[in-house]
This record gives sequence, C-alpha cells and structure tokens, in this order.
Amino acid sequence: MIEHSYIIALLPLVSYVLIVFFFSKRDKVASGIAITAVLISFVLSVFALFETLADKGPHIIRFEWIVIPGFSLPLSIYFDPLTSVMLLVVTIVSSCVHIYSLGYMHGDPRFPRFFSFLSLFTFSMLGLVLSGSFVGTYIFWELVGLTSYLLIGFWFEKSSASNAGKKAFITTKTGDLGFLLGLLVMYFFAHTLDYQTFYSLVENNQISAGVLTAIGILLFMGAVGKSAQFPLHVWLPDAMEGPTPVSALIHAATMVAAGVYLTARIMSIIVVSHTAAMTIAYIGAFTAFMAASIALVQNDIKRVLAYSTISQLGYMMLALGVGGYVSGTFHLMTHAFFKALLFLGAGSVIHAVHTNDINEMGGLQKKMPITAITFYIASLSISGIFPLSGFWSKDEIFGAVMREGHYFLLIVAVLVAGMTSFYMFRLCFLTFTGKPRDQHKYDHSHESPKNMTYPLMVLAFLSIFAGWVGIPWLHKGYSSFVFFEHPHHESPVIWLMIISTIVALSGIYLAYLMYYKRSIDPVKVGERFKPIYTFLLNKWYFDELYMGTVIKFVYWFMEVLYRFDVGIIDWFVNFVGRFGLFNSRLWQTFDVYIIDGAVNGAGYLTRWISGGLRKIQTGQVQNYAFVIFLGVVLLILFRVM
Amino acid sequence: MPTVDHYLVLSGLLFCIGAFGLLTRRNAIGVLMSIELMFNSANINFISFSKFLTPQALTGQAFAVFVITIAAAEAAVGLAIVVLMYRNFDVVDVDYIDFMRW
Amino acid sequence: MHFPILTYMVFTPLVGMLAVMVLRKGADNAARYTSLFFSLIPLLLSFILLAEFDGSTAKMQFVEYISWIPSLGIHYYLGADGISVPMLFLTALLSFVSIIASFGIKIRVKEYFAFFLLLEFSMMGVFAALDLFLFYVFWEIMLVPMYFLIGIWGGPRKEYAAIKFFLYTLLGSVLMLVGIIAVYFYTEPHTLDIMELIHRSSSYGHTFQLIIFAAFFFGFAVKVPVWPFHTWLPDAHVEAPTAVSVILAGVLLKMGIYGMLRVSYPMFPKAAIYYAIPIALLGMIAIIYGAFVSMAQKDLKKLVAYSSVSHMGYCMLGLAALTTASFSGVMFQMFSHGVLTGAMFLLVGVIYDRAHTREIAAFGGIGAKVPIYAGVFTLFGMGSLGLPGMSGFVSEFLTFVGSYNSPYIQRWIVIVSILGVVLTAGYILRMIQKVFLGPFNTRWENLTEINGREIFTVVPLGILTILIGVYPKVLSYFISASINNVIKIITG
Amino acid sequence: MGLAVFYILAAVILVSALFVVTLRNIFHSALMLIVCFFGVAGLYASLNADFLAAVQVLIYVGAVTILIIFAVMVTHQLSGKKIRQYNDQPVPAGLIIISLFLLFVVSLSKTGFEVVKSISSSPTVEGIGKALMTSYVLPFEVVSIVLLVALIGAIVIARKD
Repeated sequence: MIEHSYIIALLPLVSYVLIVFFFSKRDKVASGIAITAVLISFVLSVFALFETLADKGPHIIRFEWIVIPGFSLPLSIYFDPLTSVMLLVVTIVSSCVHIYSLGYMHGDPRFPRFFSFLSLFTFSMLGLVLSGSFVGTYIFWELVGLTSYLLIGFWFEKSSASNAGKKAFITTKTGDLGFLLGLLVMYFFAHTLDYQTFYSLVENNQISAGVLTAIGILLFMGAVGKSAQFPLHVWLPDAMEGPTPVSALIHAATMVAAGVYLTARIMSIIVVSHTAAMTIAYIGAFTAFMAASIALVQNDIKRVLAYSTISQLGYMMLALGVGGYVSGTFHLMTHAFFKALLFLGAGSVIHAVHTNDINEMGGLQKKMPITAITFYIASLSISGIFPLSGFWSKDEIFGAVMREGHYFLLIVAVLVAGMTSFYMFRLCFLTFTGKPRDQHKYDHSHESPKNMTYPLMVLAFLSIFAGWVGIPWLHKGYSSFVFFEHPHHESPVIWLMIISTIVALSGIYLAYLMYYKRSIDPVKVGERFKPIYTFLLNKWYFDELYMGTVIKFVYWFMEVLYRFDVGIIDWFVNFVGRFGLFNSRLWQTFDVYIIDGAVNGAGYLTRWISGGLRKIQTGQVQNYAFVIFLGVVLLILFRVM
Repeated sequence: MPTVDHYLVLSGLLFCIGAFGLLTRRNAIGVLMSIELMFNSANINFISFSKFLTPQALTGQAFAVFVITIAAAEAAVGLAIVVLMYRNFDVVDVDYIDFMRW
Repeated sequence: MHFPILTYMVFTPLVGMLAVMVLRKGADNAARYTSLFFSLIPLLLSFILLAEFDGSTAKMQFVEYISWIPSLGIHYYLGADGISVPMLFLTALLSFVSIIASFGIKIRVKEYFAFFLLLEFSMMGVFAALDLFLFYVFWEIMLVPMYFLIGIWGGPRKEYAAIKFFLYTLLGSVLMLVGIIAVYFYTEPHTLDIMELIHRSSSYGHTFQLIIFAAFFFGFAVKVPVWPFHTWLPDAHVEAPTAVSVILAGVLLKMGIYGMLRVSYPMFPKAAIYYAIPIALLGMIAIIYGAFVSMAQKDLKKLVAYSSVSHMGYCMLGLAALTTASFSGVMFQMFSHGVLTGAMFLLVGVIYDRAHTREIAAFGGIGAKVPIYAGVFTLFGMGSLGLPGMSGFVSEFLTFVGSYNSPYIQRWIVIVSILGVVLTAGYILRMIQKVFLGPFNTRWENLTEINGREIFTVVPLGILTILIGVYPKVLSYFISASINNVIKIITG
Repeated sequence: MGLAVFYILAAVILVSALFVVTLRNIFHSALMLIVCFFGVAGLYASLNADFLAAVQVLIYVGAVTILIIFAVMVTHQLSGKKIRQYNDQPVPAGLIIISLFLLFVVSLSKTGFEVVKSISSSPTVEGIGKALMTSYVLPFEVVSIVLLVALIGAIVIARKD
C-alpha cells in the first residue's frame, strides 16, 4: 500500500472533481461520493498502518516536479510511523465529520458544494501529511488554507463569516511568509528541500547551528500562523463562523494541527538549536496560558472550544519545544479525537437550540442524552482525568517538560491544566445541567438524528481508548512506534500524574461549586476582579491592537501610495506631456509681449519693407523657377571661380 | 570615338534647352515636356558615366532606370494636374494660375 | 527548405486583416467569423510549433534567414527558441480568445477586427524576429492598432488614455532606437542580427554597455511597465475594451520582459551584472507598491491593472538575479501572468457587460446569484495570489528561490519582496469579499449567469494555469535549455 | 565612325529639343519630343546600354509621349496659334540659361575624369536585374511604392466625381 499511498490522498480529489463538474446539483449523490471516497481512504490508511508496523521505514517515493538546469525540485512521499498515524487521524475524523454533516447540513441550499469542499480539504490535508519535502508541505499547506477560507466563508451571506474567512487566510498567510523565507534559507544553505536529504545533512553537521536556528524559527512562523499560536492566533476564534463540522474537522482536529506536525518534522533542528527550541517552547507555553485564560470567561460555546484548541495546540508546541517528540505528536492524536468530539457535540447542541450563547442554554442533558454523555467524556478526556486518553497524552507532556528541567514551564503547564478543566466543566454545567435559561429554546430542542450521534459515539470511544496505546507501562506502545532518532522508553513519573490529576479535579470542583451548586456566585467573582475580567472577556485586546496598528497602517499606507501614484508620478508624466504645450504657449507669450512690445517700431519698419518685398511673390511658378536657376548659376559660379 | 566630354556637353545643351522651356513656356504641357527633356539629359549623363567610368558595375544604368520610373510617375501626376486644371479653369496656362501669392 | 511555419504564423493575421477589410460594409458577422478563422490558424500552427520544438537545445529553431536590405546588413530573420516559443503560443491563444470575447463589439465592427488582426500580426512578429531592425519594425507597428483600439472603442476617457499610451511607449522606443543605431555603428562590420550581436557581446566596452543597456532598458521598461514608468497602464487598461485589456496585459507587457531577455541582457552582460541591484530594487518597489496601490482601488479593472504592476515586479526581481532558477521564474511568471490576468480581465469584462459598472463597492453578495461566475473568478483570483497548484505559485517560488540564491543582488531585497505575497492575498481577498460575499445587494436581482461563450474563453486559460501549476515540466521543457544558455552568456 | 554617329544623333536630339521648346503648336512640340526621345534611345544604344535604349523607346516614346498627346487633345488647345506661347521672361531666362551652359563648360573643362577602358558590350539586362534585386532593392522597393502612389494619385486627381 505504501508505494501507492498517493491514492489515499487522490481519492478525495477525485470526489471533489466529480462533485464540482457533474453532481453539483445532486445532494445525495454528492454526499455519497464524498463519504465513499473518504471511507476508502480510511481503509487504505489502516492497511498502510499495518505495513508501517511491520517496517517502520521511512519509505520514500520521489517524483520529478520542477527540473531546470542547475536547479531541481522533486516532490516526494515520506512515509514513516508519524505519517501513518496522522493519516489515520485525518481519515477517521474526516469520515466522522462527513457523516455528521449529512445531518447537520441537511437542507442547506449549497449541500453538494459543502461536500466538495470537504473532499478538497481532505485531499489537501492528506497530501500535507504524505508530503516528503518541505516544498510539498508548503503546497498543501496553502491548499488547506484555501479550503479553510472557503469553508469558513461557506455561509458567505453573513458579513461576519466572509470577514472571518478573509482574516483567517491573511493571518495564516502572514505566518507563511516565514515558512516561505525559511524554505529559501534552507535551499540556500542545504540545496535541498527534501525531508530526508535535509535530515542527513543536519545529522552530519553540514549546516551550522546559527543557520539551523534561523530556519527553525522561520518555519515555526508558518506553524504559528496555521496552529494559531501567539501572536497570530486571532483568526481561529473568528473562524468559528464556519459551519460546525468544519470547525471540528479543520479548526480543531486536523488543519490547525498541521503546524504542530510541521514542527515535529523539524525536530532535528530543535535538537540542535537551543534558541529555536526555546522560542517554540515559550511561545507554546504562553499561548496555552493566554488562550486558557480567555476561555475562562467566554460565553459562546464554540469560542470557548476555539480558545481551548489554541491552548491545547500551545501544549503540543511546548512539548515539541522541549524535545518531546513523542508526547507532542501523541497529544496531537488524542486531542484530534476529543476536540473533534467536543465540536461535534457543540454542533449537535447548536443544531437543537439554534444559538451559540451558553447563557441561553441549560438543562439540556434530559433532552439530548447521547450528546451530553459524549460531551462529558470528551471534557473529562481533555481535562486529563484517569484513564481517558487525554490523561496519558497530557501526562507525557508534563513528563517531557520535567525531564528536560524546565520547571517554570512545568508550573505553567500544570496551571493551564487546571484552567482547562475549569472552563470545560463550566461549559458542561452551563449547557447541560441546571434550569433552562431560555424556556422557549429548551422546549424546541431535541436529540440530533442518528447520522449525527453515531459519529459522536465513535469519537467518544476513541477519546477514551485511543490514549491507551501510549500507556507508559506498555512496551510496544506509541512511543516505540513513533519516535525520533531512536525509540526511548521513559519510566513514568507517578507523583506528576497524581499532581496533574489533583489539579484537574480541583478545576472541575471549582466549576462545580460555581456553576452547578452555585455556592460561589460567578457574577460576584467577576465584579471583584473587574479589570481582569474585562481584559479576558475582550481577549486581551489583541484584535483591537492589530486593528489599531497593522491594519490601520496598511489602510493608511495604501491610500498614501495611491495618492502618490496619481498625485506625483502620474502628475509628473502628465506634466512632461503638458510641458511641450506649455512651452509653445510660453514662447507665444514671449513673442507677443516681449518681442512685439519691444520691437514694435522695428515691426512697423518691417511691415513697410515687406510691403515692398511681397511684390516679389507673384504666384508665377516660372518666376520662382527663374530665381532657382539664378541661384544655381550663382552657386556654380562661386564654386568655379 | 566620342569621349566622355562629348556626351557631357550634349547633355548640358539638352538640359539647358529643357530649362529654357521650363522657364518660358506658358502651356503647362509644354512645361512638362521641357522637364522630360531635362530628365533625358540627366540620363545621358548617368549612362555615359556608367560606360566610361564604371563599365563593370552598371550603377549608372540602374539609376537611369530609377530616373525613368520617376519621370513616368511625374508625367502621370503632372498631366493629371493639368487635366484637372483645365477642367476647373478652362486654361492650361501656368501664368494664369497665380492664386498662391501673398 | 523546411516549411516556413513562423512566417505563416506571423503573416496569417495580416492576410486576415486584408480579408476583413475587403468585406462589404455592415457585414459584421462575416467580419467576426473571418477574423476568428484567421486567428485560429496561428493557434493551430502554434500547436505544431510546440510539438516540433526540440527542448534539449538552446539553438534557434524554425529559422528563416533571407537577405532583405544587404546594403544595410538587414535580414528577414525569424526563429524561435525556448524563450519565444511559449510567448508565440500565448499570443496565438490569447488573440484567439480575445477575438471570441470581442463578439460583443457593436460599433465599427469591421475596423475593430481589422485592427485586432494587425495587432496580432505585430505581436507575433516581435516574438519571432531575430533581426533588430525587424524587431523594431514590428514593435512600432503594434502601437498603431493599439492606439486606435483604445481610442475608438474605449471608455469615457479613451482619447486621453490612448494618447498617453502612444506617446509614452513611443518615448520609450525612441530611446530603444537610439540604442539600436548605436549598436549598429559600434559593430564592425555593421550588423543588426541579434544572434550575431550577442555572439560578439564580449567585445563591447564597459561604458558602452552601461549606456546602451540603459537606453534599451528604458525602452523596454515603459512597456513592462517597471515602476515608476507604469502610470499609463491603469489608464489604458481602464479605458480599453475588454479584449484589448486582455491583450495588453497578456501579451504587450510581456514584450518588455521578452525584449530584455532576448536583447538587452545577453547583449550587454556586463551592464546586466552592473545594474543588478538597482533593477532588483525597482522590482521590489513595484511588488510592494503595486500591491498597496491595488488595495486602494475602487474600480475592478484598475485593481487588476495595478496588480499587473506588482506581478511584473517579480519579473524584474527575477531578471536582476541572473540565475537559471530566477530566469525560469521570470518565464513562468510571464506565461502565468498572461494567462491569469488575461482571464481576470475577461471576467471583469463579463460582469461589466451585465452590470455596466466596475465599481467594487456597487456589488456585494452576488456570489449567491451567479455561483459559477463567482467560482471561476475565485479560481483565477487564487491563481493570481500564488496559490500552489496553479502556475502563479511555481513562478513566484522559482523567482524567490532563484533570487535568494543569487550572488548579484542582496538578500534583504528578496525578503522585503516576499511581503508582496501577503499583500497580494490581501487585495485579492478584499476584492472577492466585496464583490461576491456578504449580504446580497438586491440591485443585482436580475444579474444573469456567465454564458457559454464567455466560459469557453476562460476555460483554456484555466486548464493551462492548473496544468503548469501541477506539472511545471510542460513549460520548463521548452525553456530550460535556452534559459541556461542565456545565463551562461551573461555570467560566463 | 563612332564619332559620326554621335554627331548625327546629337544633331537630331538638339534640333528636335529646340523645336519642342519653341514650336507654337503644342501638338507639334509633342511630335518633336518623340523624335528627340528616339535620338536619345539611339545614343543609349551607342553607349552599350541596350536595355535602357529599349526602355527609353517603350516608356518615353510608347507611354509618356502618348500620355502627353492625350493630355493635349483633352485640353483642346490643338490650334493655339493665336495664343502667346511664351511668358514675359524669355530674355532673362535665356541669359540665365546661356550663362548656366557656359559655366557647365567651364567646370567640365576643369574636371578630369578617370576614364576606364570599357570592355563589355554584352547585353546588360542581366546585370541591371541583379543590381536592382540585390544592391538596390530598397530604392527599388521605394520607387515601386512611389510609382504606385503616383498612379493612384493621378487617378484620384483626374477623376471626375
């Protein structure tokens, strides 16, 4: 299967083409094709996984792409265990979301188009995962950006949706500048953009550490944009304007994890360059903290989840930054499942009550039990409660941070874990328990149809058990399958597990007190810490900051340049054009006022003389000819004499 | 055998006769005919130079061809003008046509 | 003597022009189909050209060499190598497409098509000529039909735009003429054979190269247009009828770059190296400046016009860098920009025909009303902002990689230029959003979807751009040997 | 022998030329012009210019003079005896012309031509043809354009409309 693994990616592309060109009006056929394609991809990925289990590889397949003398840029497939894990994650979540969308998007006038975009996204994401060269990664990186743009703005009649799409595209594109520049620097020093060739160069110390730091940080800039890390995280919350399945697939489980994936792919740089590693780790930690703090106070169900996503991605970056290749990618996998589940659950709720505001929900677990139960499972998992999958992966991260001796980062990470469990359960309690705060909406709510709840159940299953492949006591587990350089098996740190569980539980308990028992009034707490509360509610004022500086500057600058273009350059061109005209007028004026004025007397004289001389002009051609001949004679005479 | 000077004197005479006609004939057609005479004298010059000075190159003869062509063109246009003039003014006298003065 | 395919390609449109001219008055449809036929022939011939072309050699192929004015050493010398073959094909294709797109012309139809075919004739000639005299003749002929096409069938300020275009380019080409004459008298024996002049380039003095390169550069720069000689472009584009805009952006702008690649760079290698940094700076300014100014535009066509300024900046940057990769990037960019911007202008024309306005703010949300049109427009918009999988990406990437690896220019120029990528995304997305997305503006309740003929004009362009983006070898096969040769000549 | 031929031809040319400019009847002038052209043609023949001699006869005698005669007929001035045939400047013109001729002779006597021994007397058609198609192709083309333009111009000017 591996040697034909491009088929996995191409199937959804075929589906996209089919839907766009032939079935753009046929709801059933379009969704059928898309789902079939992604399911086949999933099955093939499973086969590929088994092959990788037998032979880790990496398997490399190269294709010629750009070939010109002195410069060649092949594309390739790089198939190692991480690839096959990612393939599996993408195809599973994608399949679930496809099926879920059948129910969620039911009746939408652009239903086939939605599925075509999903297919296109799946293709790009699989391509990104399979790609074995940085340029290939970049290509698919941009393509997933495009599909993200298209899907965020899917309901483009809403201004907020189309704005959000644009914002997402441009913000991530800003990060991609760094990526592109990183590629240029890499090519300049390494003369290759191929994963394997580059790795071997790095291993043989053929590239200096300073250069590697530059490359690492530049490539990480791309990851910052795509994985919504500080300072380019502002697009992700807005991206929630897209349909919820899209948020689940793209903006929670897969595409945003691409940045993490890319960072994992440059692990060899991180190992060499301490500066790059620390940049990544600190940005990750800061993002995790910042996003978690914002999530504490948000009232839009999807926005809470969005900030939670940012925070969790920060975790992964932190893990990778401290060299935790296994823990970062492991958390990437488990997070994909439970975050997708959370989003799909949220979608199910929104589908039922037609609002995003948690203040208008409450008590929904009676109406929609499956959604509620799966949502609880996912929340427990993300909070890191034993023995759900989130517990194992989060614990791996703590372990990695601690082993490298970054105690400050460890404290931040643990603190964020507490915040995570608090805001997740705040969300759960406000949504599913207590009294309905909007009776009308509550009355009309209902459990979602089966094609929406089955994916929830599948993902809930995975949220519980997927992490078990990484149980530290397991000898043939995740860490011996996906590893960097050589498989290393770290002994578990029991006390750390206990601390993290205690922190998570205390977060849950606090949420329980505030939002279930109401023994602490959240409003009063908010009043008490009003400045902080407002600060968090306004998302640290990042949007305002960017609006006030960068965006304002761009708008100002474009106007200035346009005025410059019309007012200076074009004016100058026209000036030169008019200069000729002006010149002639000037001379005319000169003629009339200066020469004529000054020499008027001479003018009269001239007129008098010319009055006589004009008699010469007889109009007789032969007179003129006579004068010509006279001239000729005189000329020859002059010459001969 | 005649020398080059013979031919040049002959062409000079012919030219002068033509020029005289050009300066004095009233009839426009006569003027044109005089011009043709001058063309011919120029051609005699060309050809005699061709024969006596550059017998291999035939440059003079080639130019004579051009002169003849130009002469033909001139005759065509000139006579057309004469016809037009006649049609408009009922005369072909060049000294009648003196509207182009001050 | 082989089949003189280039002569046929160049002169068929001229024959077509005569054929259109002898049609009786008022035979509008006849004029349309006659010109369509006569522009189809060069297109078909260009396919033969592509098929017969041997990409493994940098030698001139399909050469026709006939002595024309021996006393001045001027020859009727046509030939094609990897630089001109793609351009000939592009010219043939865009002319054909534009003629289809011109079927909506209602006034003075016969003259319009006659001028159009004359334009095609001259463009073909420029790309096929290998004698400077011949090159110059074609170059100048082209101004005439362009002047009339803008000046007669243009928009409200057509006279101004036409005269500005004419005088500006004429000013440029006068300097070029000075350069040609200087080169002619500098060489001994005097010749205007481009290949021969390039062959002797090593014997030209340093100062001579610097001065004459500048003269040629100015002549070509006006046509490209290089910042700050670009201000004729927005006016000409906005006033010109759709099809003429397509040709203007798709082919005419390329002539400047082509001239540099064919004439000034290989002929004056020392000057090319000497001027590398200033030219790269001009390119950088054009990229950033053009993008910012595009963003400020309120008129769709003007936006696309300024985006051309920005895109041509990439070409200048790539040219200045003098590496095979960057030169290939330039070739890709020429081709890709021709295709993409051509399509953009066609599409702007489509909406203008229906809405009779091009003001961006007047639209809004029409994506719901005309989904196919919106989809096609978005496709080309994405191509224009350099989305991978389409030709624009390959060209930008090659240009950047090549320039970054160049020993002749400084790297910060490239780094600043990369900013253009984001700015391009900015203005393209803003345009798409303001026109197609957001709440539906009910004023366009009766807007009709793009029709079959219009789709037909953009489909080949779409296929080409995706084909090149996915599999760049279809283009690099033609160009690589020639590009390599040019680089070898310049850098020794 | 050659000299005799030359003098005869010269006499024919000059006498007929004089008649051309002096005869009162313009039609007679035209006839004398034919004679003059024939003389010139003979001169060409004696100068190894066989092709030009033929051209002279064809174009001048055959075309130009006929054209002139047509024009004469069209303008109805066949019997122009009553009308004065000279303008009011024959005397100064004569003086100028005579001094011009004298100057010709003077300058001719001051110029020495490097006469080359002529060799070829073969037909010149081929040589002229080659020269026109190679060295003089540009002037040749230009002249053909001029001729075309003159043709069209003449038609446009003379056309009744």
